[in-house]
Amino acid sequence: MEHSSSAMLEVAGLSCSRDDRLLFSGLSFGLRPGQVLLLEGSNGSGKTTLLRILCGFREADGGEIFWAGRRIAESRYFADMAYVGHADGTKKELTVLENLRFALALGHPGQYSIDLALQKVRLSGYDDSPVQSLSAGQKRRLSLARLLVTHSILWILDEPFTSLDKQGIELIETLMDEHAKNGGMVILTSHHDLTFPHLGLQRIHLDSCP
Amino acid sequence: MSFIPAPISRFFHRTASPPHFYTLADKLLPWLTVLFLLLLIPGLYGGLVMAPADYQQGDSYRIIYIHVPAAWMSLFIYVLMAVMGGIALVWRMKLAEVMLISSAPIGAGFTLVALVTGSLWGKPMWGTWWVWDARLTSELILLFLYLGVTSLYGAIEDKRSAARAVSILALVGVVNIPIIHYSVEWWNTLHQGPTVSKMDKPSIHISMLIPLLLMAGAFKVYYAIAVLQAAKLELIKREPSAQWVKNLLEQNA
Amino acid sequence: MSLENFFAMGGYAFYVWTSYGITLAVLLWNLFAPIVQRKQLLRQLALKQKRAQQ
Amino acid sequence: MPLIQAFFAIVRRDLLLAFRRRAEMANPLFFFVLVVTLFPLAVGAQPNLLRAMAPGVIWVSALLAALLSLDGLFRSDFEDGSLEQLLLSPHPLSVLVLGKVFAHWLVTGLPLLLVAPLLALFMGLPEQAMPTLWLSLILATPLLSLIGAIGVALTVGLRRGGMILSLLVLPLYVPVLIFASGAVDRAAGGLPTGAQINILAAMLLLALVLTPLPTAAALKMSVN
Repeated sequence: MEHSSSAMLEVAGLSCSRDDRLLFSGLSFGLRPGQVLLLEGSNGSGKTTLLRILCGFREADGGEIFWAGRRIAESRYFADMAYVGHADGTKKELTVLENLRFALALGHPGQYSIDLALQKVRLSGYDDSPVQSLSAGQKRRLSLARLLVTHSILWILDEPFTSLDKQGIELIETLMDEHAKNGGMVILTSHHDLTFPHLGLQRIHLDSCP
Repeated sequence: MSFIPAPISRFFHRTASPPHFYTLADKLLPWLTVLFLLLLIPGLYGGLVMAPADYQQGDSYRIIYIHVPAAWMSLFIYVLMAVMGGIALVWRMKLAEVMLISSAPIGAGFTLVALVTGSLWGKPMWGTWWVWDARLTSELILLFLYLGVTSLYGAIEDKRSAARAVSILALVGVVNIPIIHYSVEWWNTLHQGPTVSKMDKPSIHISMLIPLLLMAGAFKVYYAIAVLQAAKLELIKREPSAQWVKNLLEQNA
Repeated sequence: MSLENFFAMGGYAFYVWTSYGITLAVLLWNLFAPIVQRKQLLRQLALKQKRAQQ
Repeated sequence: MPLIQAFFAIVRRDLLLAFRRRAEMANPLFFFVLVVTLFPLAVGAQPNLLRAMAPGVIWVSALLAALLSLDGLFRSDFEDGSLEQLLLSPHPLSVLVLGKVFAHWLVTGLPLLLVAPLLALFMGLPEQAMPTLWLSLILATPLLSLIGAIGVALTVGLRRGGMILSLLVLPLYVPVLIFASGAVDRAAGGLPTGAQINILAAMLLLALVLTPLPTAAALKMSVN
């Protein structure tokens, strides 16, 4: 099914309920290359649920999601997106390098080499450390390095700032900014407000949805 | 949905909407009950009174009129559950999920009946309550398959996920049933027990066959009645705060 | 055929009638359990609704 | 071929993980030996009785050992979020799942072959049945992993999925048990076992093609 719009990611009339409670309905938005979307809302407002629907883990009760004009199931969507959730998605018994190599084997190569990506997230020199020896913040940065080594246009980040210090938060914001400037897109949830003056930052407040 | 003509798919979607289905079930139930009695009463009379006693087994063979239809139903319902599981997975039809999970206890009930009556029939014939006869063994494994379905559905909290899980399980089970059946048959001929199964295909007289078929029909209609009742409950459980449930409450009040 | 003969089932009364009895019990249970549960559920929901309106 | 690369990346990663957690790896093996040891203690050590029971006892124990090891198949991936990443991979999930099952079999199924002669010795299984026992283990243990994977995928999201897992999986194991122990039994009696071995091989091929699909669907349901 073709769907014409200038937006790369187009969400139309999405609704979802959980345990017979309506989380949101008629939710529509579009995201163009270079845009960052911040989802706000209190706990239980359905932020994480929305992200999981966007990842295809959960099915919406109604509505459609389009990627480049096609339904996501019929598009290159899953080759073009990457997700970092509450769980890091890394193996604690494996080293930093082994984890990134595995991520690379599962996806398509992205714009950075593993070395370069580790430099970017300030984990150079940790190549051969097992992930279980890293601090919580370092683990988080490692899962971000995964975004850099694999090809991904759309980043979906669930609470990326948890367990990060001030420099860590700055680092993520810089990475997001760079990604957006290169024509990428970011959707994230966060309790903090973003400090970085992003180009084209959109906000959606989920509590305001009926 | 694309390969189904639009009017038919529209018809299905309307019929499958919970309030519509609920009222439809209410309309159907009296007719089904009448049909059930019309099949059951002559079936029981023919089976218990009219049909002559078997020359070998005497009157004990009369258990056949519930044992065999129950065994048929136990398989029939499982296959039906797998079909509904397939529909639920492919077309995401909530009604199919509801019918699938409503069928499971009824199917398990029939399986239990087939096992218990088989055992009660076997005691005078074999002199023991249980024999590892091919049919009883298959039926026992079928009971485990049913129990797997109901306990998996009960264990998963999110009922939409649970329905999805149970649909997958029913499909896997139905592929396995013929394999299980065949393997048990083979195993049974290998370890030939001390008795010859007398339950297998008695050359049946017409006066015995007619009540058997009537009872089989009655059990099928019973299933329809019971599954509609269970589905009505499940529909309300699924969406207790939906508008149609509120309307229903007002009607009752 | 007398009624007594009918109930005796040629000496197999226990097996035949137990079979029919258990079948009846299982089928009735599967039929009426959902009906009773539904009535209970509707009563609960009605109560809840009344409380919400007050 | 990126798909084949991804398949072998999974196998490699899971083997590496198994190697780093090697303490856990041996548990199903000990369990297998232990269960078989219990039988002579329970029924008495008459050689004739044990010999008659040997194929059944060895195969039931293998089944239980396989069941015990299944829990680890997707559990850690589910807990640390790796499973989510697998689902998001552009490659078909069923192929990735097949890679995981293959690695799991290499780690838990294959070692059973090593201890099988020891157990045959314990139970007094005739030597002539040994090749058939090995062959049945080679064909049937991957079947146990493939079928079991469906059950694990369905229950991995549950906090106490263990009991339900056995309820789901054991009935599906019945044909495997019948043909595998039947083959060993016939071999012990000096009878030909071609039919049983062929059926096991056919079931294995069928399972290789068919089981990854429901497993993948069930994993998607579990991640939800």
